[in-house]
Amino acid sequence: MSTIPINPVLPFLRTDRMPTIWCPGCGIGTTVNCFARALLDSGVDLKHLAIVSGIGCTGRVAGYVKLDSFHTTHGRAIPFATGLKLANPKLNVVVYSGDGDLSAIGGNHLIHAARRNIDIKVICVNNLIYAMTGGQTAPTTPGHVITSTHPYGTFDPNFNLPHLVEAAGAVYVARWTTFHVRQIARSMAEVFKKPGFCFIEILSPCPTLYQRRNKMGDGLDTMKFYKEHSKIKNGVSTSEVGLTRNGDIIVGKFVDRDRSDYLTMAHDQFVEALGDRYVDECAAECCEEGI
Amino acid sequence: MSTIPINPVLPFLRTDRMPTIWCPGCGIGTTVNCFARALLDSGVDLKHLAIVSGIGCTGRVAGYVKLDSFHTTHGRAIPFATGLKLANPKLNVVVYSGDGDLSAIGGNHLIHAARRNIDIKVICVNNLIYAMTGGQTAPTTPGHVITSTHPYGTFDPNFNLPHLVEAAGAVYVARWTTFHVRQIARSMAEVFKKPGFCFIEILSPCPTLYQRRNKMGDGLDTMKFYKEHSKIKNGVSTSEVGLTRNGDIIVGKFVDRDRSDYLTMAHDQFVEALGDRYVDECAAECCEEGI
Amino acid sequence: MAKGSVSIHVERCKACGFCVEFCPTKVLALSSAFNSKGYHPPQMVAPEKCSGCDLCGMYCPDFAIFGYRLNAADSANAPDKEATDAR
Amino acid sequence: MAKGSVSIHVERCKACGFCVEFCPTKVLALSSAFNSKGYHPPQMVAPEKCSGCDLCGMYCPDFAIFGYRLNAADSANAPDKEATDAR
Amino acid sequence: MQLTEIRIAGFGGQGVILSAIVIGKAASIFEGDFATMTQSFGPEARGGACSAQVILSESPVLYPYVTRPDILVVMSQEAYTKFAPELKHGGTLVIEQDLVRVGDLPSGTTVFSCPATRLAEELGKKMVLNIVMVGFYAAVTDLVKPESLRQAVADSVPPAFKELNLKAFDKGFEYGKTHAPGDAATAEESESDVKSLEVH
Amino acid sequence: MQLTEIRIAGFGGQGVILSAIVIGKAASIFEGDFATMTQSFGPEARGGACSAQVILSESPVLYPYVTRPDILVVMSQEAYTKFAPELKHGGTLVIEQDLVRVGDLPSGTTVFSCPATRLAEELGKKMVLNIVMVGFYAAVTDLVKPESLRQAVADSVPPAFKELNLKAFDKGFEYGKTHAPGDAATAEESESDVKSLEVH
Amino acid sequence: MHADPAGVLTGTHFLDGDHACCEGCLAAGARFASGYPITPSTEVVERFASRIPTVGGTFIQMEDELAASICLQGAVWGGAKAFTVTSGPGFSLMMEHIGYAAMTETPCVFVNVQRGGPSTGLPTLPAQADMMQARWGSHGDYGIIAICPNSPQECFDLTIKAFNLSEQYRVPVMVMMDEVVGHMTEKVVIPSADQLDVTPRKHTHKSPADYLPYQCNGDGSLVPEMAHAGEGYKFHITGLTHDERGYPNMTVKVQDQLVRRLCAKIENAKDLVAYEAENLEGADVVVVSYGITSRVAQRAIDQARAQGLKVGKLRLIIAWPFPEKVIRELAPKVKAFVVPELNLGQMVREVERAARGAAKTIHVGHAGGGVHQPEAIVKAIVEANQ
Amino acid sequence: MHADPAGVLTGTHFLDGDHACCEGCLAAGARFASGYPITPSTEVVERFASRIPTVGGTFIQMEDELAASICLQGAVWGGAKAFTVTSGPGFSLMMEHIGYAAMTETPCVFVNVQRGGPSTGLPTLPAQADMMQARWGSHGDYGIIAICPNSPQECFDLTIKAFNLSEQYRVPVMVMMDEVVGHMTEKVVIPSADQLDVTPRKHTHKSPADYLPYQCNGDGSLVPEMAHAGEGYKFHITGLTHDERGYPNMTVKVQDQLVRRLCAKIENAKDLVAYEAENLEGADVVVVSYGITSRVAQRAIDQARAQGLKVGKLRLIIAWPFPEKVIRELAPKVKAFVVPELNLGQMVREVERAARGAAKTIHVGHAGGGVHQPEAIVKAIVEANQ
Ligand SMILES: Cc1ncc(C[n+]2csc(CCOP(=O)(O)OP(=O)(O)O)c2C)c(N)n1
Ligand SMILES: Cc1ncc(C[n+]2csc(CCOP(=O)(O)OP(=O)(O)O)c2C)c(N)n1
Ligand code: SF4
Ligand code: SF4
Ligand code: SF4
Ligand code: SF4
Ligand code: SF4
Ligand code: SF4
Ligand SMILES: [Mg+2]
Ligand SMILES: [Mg+2]
Repeated sequence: MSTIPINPVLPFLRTDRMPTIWCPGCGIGTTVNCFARALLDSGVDLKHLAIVSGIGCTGRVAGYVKLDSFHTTHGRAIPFATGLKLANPKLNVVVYSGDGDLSAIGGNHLIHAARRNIDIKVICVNNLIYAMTGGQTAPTTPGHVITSTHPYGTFDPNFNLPHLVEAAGAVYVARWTTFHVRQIARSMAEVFKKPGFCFIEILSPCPTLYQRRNKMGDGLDTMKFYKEHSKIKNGVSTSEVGLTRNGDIIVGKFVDRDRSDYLTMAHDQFVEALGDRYVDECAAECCEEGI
Repeated sequence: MSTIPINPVLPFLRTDRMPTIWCPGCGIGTTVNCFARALLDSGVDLKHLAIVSGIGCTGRVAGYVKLDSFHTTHGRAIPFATGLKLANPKLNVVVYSGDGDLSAIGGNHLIHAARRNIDIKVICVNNLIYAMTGGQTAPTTPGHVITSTHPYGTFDPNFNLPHLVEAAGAVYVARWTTFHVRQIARSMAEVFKKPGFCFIEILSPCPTLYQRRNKMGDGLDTMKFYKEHSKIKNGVSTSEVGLTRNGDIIVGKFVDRDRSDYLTMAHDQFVEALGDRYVDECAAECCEEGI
Repeated sequence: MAKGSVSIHVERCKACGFCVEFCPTKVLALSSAFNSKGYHPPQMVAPEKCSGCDLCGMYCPDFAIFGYRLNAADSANAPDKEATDAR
Repeated sequence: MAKGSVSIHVERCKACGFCVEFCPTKVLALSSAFNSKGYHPPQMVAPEKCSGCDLCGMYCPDFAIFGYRLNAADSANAPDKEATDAR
Repeated sequence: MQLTEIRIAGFGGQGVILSAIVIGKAASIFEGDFATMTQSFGPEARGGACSAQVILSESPVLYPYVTRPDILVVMSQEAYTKFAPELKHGGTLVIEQDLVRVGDLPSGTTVFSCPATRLAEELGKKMVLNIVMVGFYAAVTDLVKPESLRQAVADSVPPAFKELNLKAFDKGFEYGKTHAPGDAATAEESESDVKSLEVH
Repeated sequence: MQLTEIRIAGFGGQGVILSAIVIGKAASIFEGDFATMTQSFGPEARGGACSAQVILSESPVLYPYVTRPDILVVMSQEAYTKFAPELKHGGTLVIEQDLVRVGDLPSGTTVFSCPATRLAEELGKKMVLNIVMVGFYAAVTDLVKPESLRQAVADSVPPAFKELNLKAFDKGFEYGKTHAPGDAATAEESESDVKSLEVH
Repeated sequence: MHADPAGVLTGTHFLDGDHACCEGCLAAGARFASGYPITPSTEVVERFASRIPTVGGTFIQMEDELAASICLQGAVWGGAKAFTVTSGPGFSLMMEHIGYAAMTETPCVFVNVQRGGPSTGLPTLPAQADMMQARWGSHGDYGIIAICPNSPQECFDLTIKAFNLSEQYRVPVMVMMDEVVGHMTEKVVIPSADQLDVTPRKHTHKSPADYLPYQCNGDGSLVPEMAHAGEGYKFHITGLTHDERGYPNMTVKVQDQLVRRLCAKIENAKDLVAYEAENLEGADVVVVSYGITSRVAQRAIDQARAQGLKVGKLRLIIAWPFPEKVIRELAPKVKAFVVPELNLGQMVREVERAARGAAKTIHVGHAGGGVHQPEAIVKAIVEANQ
Repeated sequence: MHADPAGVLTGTHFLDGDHACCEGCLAAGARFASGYPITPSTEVVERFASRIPTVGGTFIQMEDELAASICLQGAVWGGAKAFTVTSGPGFSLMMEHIGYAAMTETPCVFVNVQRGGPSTGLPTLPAQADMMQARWGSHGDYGIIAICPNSPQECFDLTIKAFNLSEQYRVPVMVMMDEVVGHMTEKVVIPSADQLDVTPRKHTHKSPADYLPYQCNGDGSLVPEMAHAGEGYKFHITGLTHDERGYPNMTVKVQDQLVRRLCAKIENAKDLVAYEAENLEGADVVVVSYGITSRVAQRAIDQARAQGLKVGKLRLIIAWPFPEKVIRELAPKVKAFVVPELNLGQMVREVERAARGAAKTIHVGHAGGGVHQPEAIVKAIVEANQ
């Protein structure tokens, strides 16, 4: 064997920043790997693809992916992405962030962007915990779990995120675990082609702060748990996919529906109301390709 | 006829602040009237009833009701109420605010309080607009409506609030219009007795800023519209109760389910984890009845 | 004879017409008189039809009207100070 | 003869074991050797069974391994500079 | 033009602000003088009292608020009660005749009154009463040229309503020219005299 | 006690911080001296390098950071590479023998090495290697009394693990007493000498 | 660069300050606004919402001020000029994102039409009590520019200036209006587009291979060049302390370099001084004011001069960075500074500090809800003169 | 009043500053906390979450800092003593509610463990760059108190003081820690409950009929008495400008009365001065510092004294209100003030202002991420002495 092919995902990564900050057995890297595969396979135009993260372990994804990448403030990736997309509609905009970032402090933006059907793709790595700050309860943490802010076990009920974003208006909703690498990549490739607000939740191990504290072993143990306890149910009602500490994990593509996205609706309304007076130019055009 | 009975609702109001700031034909006052009736009829203990509002025309309700009343900041009535309730569980806490306050800037608190099942009663007067600031689009404004920030007609899709709060976890969800005065009062009386997070949406005319700008007449015209176009469908799936500009208005009690409220869950968890070491005292006890 | 009657706090009324519209027996109409804010408060145009059902009271956004049953009027309730300026 | 092989970037590996566990044909095992961070990277223990399916590569959270088909190895791809330190 | 302070007041929905804009625009845009218009915002929602202030001057206006108006235009009783006391000695009061009853006035006040609502209703649109008032104002005062005011009206309303508003202006102007000048009552006259003025 | 600067370093999960707490607590609570313990936080998540600093003194400690440690305890190669250069001239280096290879060292350094991980494994719980190290440290240095350190161990771990940790302490202490004193290698000796020390 | 005529409403208009500000934004090239309504500022975006579909661009009403204040930054990185508008309570909610804009060097404009505070305060009435907040309201050290119009004409002119400075310095610029100026209607003259100078984005001319997002190039300024998403640069932006590549770097050294540069590019800039001066030469008392208060003060100054007092006038146009040197040099030559503000003592602290005891500093405070009685300022001038 | 023994962990402990702060809260009687995690402050509430179920009370982790910072105020009006804890980015998000607490006179404590900024900055590393924000970060005029511990022991002691002052003045009090102090572990001595003074709520003794929520009673203070929900007072609280009844009142007069009182009750308070002084008498140079920097500075002071310089030390314990009078009176007697801070110039501006040019003011800035090299401070002292 004379030549070794390059690792096909490397061109999508900022290898100068490797190794990543993520712990051994952390699942975030696996999701990024799937993301890179999806970029590869879907042939999406990388020049016009931007990625926006909030703050958290997952929030660091933007920093490892070789795209125009934005590490914003905690919880605000979605409104930042909204501005990016609306000002420059040629961009494909992916939001990649953690469960806490997107559904705790960022919860309002999540539901409002879903309502407006902004054409952004949200990838939520759900490790059921606030990892970066040391393992506090997230809105996704199931009941009876030990966290640093619930040392005697959680009791706050947790969100069923697919259900919530569907109720808010998302047109595409899927859930996988880091065990489901091919399905993740497939879903990601799918949403690049789907206009409107798409949401992919990926359950991911945080051995350091979730599993260990709850005597659930390491990352690999969690992967095995995912393998054993995941049930693929495409199209199932999202009201039935809530998560518990040890229960089955319903995965699959739950929602895939069609609805005009925000910019299309705006365009149609202005055409109707203003006719020829409507100037259909994007905010960024003046500055674009400035070089 | 020798004596005139007193207006039975007056004892519940700060009559020294009347007349209210509300416009002629505004429906907010009608909802307050129903609220007063509910207080009267349900025999709820007024001393231990507190009311919390955000900012807006509806936000002024707290200022007209003779209870311990809190006019907080825009969007934050629910977390304020959460603190009030958790520190002093003997209180019954009602949040009374507008659609914009509760579902735009306050949207995150709305879904999180519903998720936690905090034992507060949320009354949302939905006039489909930001009234107090002059008629801007709210997340509830239906499509193709003229507002000050959508002078060519709205195109942002609107929330279906009952659906959203149900998905977030509310145990009681109802919708009425200001035409349905008896039903409103009945729902209000009902939620005083129902533990957990309850949500009552009341559609209400804003002739000054919504109806007039959209050539929908005055408050009375809107009341007639409500009368003609409301369909009572108790128990219908909340996914089917979205609102459009001129379409039918589905009203009724949509959700009434049982789930332990936040404090009960906390209590049970601590008892289980700590046994006798758990000191089940509320935060406020030290200071209570300070006089 | 009427079974009920209403009490109207003229100065609070903003003439929205809710009470007039939703009185089941059409007892009320807006008067042509002005109150000091320039509004036309309601008046009883068919007092004999009033049942005292208080629906008018429940609809009123300004706490300016309420209905009561006449046989209840002799009950122990103190007179409404607020309401005395009202007729 | 094996249909595929893997390339391992030893220094990036954090020894999570995902690649080992999820290789469908059990080609890999963690070695007893340390990398400079003190982790035991995987090694091929049954190279002949490797199909080059790259599942290992897809699971790897640290971009430290990937699989490829041997018949594809002669293709026009330039050698992976990154990967050369890897075997 | 000497610094002149004007206050226009009424209730929400009467178009008080627009009438102030028209006067300010006429002076500053169409006559090259300076005008500053400010409005009093109530604590909040509409429907309540509403008032606007215009200061006209041949040099830039500094202090933006009216202290003692030279001219007070009132279109509601509440506004009258509230603002009449601030009118400058020797000032001019312009009232909507059917909505305002004049009470005690400082001596030296000149009062002009116009049934603007009625005139507007004659045009089929009660909402143009404000422009009728402006026309009337143009007729009874001479601070700003009627042509400028008329131009300002045309420039300040949506195209679809231009015709109507110009008609309203003309109607008010005409009413002012035929009824008011010369027989403007001053508060030196007895209260009954003022009332008699309202009979116009 | 004179102001003494100690750094303890290793990787996440080794219990570096706890061992620093034990030393600081022993000195400040059980001996009445003063101790200030600080830790270096990486930019974020766990698993990476980890280091703690303890300053012991008979008077209150002001400047909270270690400038040139008198004593350096290292439990990983990375930590060794990073921190060995700052060791004070004539300072003491304590290493986890199986995890750290000693390279060039400033002359005058005294090196003690202990197979703490292996000893901990003998106790059935690898995670107590930090306390084994503390026991060893107690044996080879004499800044803080072994009894105080032992007391601090008991006071710093959850009740369920008290026994185990005390055993770990004793094991490390014993190892130190039997293997290290007297034959502590100094960096004046050749590198191979240091290595031979690791054979203990 | 000249303004794009599409956004320039050339002509003479009778506009209120809020509307004039909106026209300033359009003339400056802003084609994106994200807003959340709040009295007395909403008119700015209401007009923008009405104007922009026929100019080309986007207005979005967001769910809250947190969203509004970051959404516009996304738009800027997408290649637009963008702004948001608010008042006190909303401004408080924007503080985190003002810091983010400063840290990431995102050129953008925040308009604050000041109303009475604290808290909900006086929603429809004026104040000038967010001046210190504009400078210090976000955590950490950073520099910003704040600019204070005193008329609708200036709401137009200075808003353009705000955009220009934001592009020149890559910094958030605050347009600190007040309710009086925002709601006051006056003549506003808008020149033709070719008479309006607009500062273009400091876009890099480098190729992606050579480009480092936070490297200051030899142009002598402390301001790096910018690229936009979608142009192939594949850059990384973060609110963490970062090196020239835009990569997080958690060291004292990089923190020192970065944060000192962020502050110095504003504090040390020579051309960030803008004020209106009158009769400073030979003045005994100098009245320092800004915004609407400068117009009220003018009446007081005129009255005091009529009494024979030698009164100078210094009106701050750019309030931040504070023109420290001007005051410092003036102080030994005058008896006192009189500083009327619609607050209980904010910019006066800067005057006092800069004066270094060389002249008295007398504050004429007003808690807001209206403007000063000119007499109160005259009184202070007379006292100061003693 | 003595502390409630239930919350007092009497004994000698080896605690870090965050944990000591939590014990201070408990000892002060705080039984409610609402929090949102953020490095390096989370340990305070983590410990509270672990301690409170066995003490009696409530901790709730909210969905964001907006919620956390208003939730606790609900708890206060329900009758609890309550606090929240955060760091820079979260502190920025709390600004609106600090204003609300000031406006409604809600006694409560905000703990800010300062990290490097601006923006996300240096999450795990220290700074002291939110000092001006603590004073000025919310819109409008208002007063607050800010207090700066420099050791875990003080994190305990001064947190109690913070609660006590918040009750005495009905004002939000900020405990301005820094990452070093928060994460540093030292001996902390907690006395027995009967040796700890705790200020009870200023609860009204009036009957509901006589009670006006914002009336100052004849006690000479500017602080009204409080009632709680559920006691039958049926009061009304608003963030709008309000009269003594707590009812909205949008007039200049009420605004003036209310806001001046809110500021004056803090700015004019005689007993809000707390500092540590050493060798001020006869000093040529006085080093003014606070928090961790005061300990670093001490080493520098010692070194400078060893060189024979006459160096005084002034450590701010209460930073806001700033002890203006102390500096003003000291200035003519010394050559210079040296002000080291982990920021690029914040409290130094107050020193400079108060000094009125009577002494030089030299700032020793550090952008954060670590502490000063004592040598840098020594150098400044030497220069200042010249
Ligand atoms: C305004 C603000 N509040 C809090 C934080 C602290 N913070 C950083 S990351 C994080 C939680 C991250 O959780 P998640 O989004 O689930 O990401 P993970 O680390 O689990 O991947 C928090 C609370 C912050 N940076 N900014
Ligand atoms: C932080 C903040 N942002 C914005 C506002 C301005 N504001 C006051 S009320 C309101 C909207 C109210 O709408 P809604 O809740 O629907 O009440 P309504 O007036 O319609 O009853 C807004 C945006 C504010 N007071 N505070
Ligand atoms: S702390 Fe958890 S989520 Fe963060 S890198 Fe480690 S394993 Fe992953
Ligand atoms: S503006 Fe609308 S909601 Fe507000 S009081 Fe008037 S009618 Fe009611
Ligand atoms: S009480 Fe009933 S019947 Fe009588 S007027 Fe009122 S609504 Fe009509
Ligand atoms: S409902 Fe009330 S406000 Fe409306 S008209 Fe009747 S009495 Fe008047
Ligand atoms: S390429 Fe496939 S078969 Fe080969 S080692 Fe990887 S997973 Fe196993
Ligand atoms: S999956 Fe990657 S990191 Fe994990 S053991 Fe295999 S090569 Fe190493
Ligand atoms: Mg997470
Ligand atoms: Mg509304």
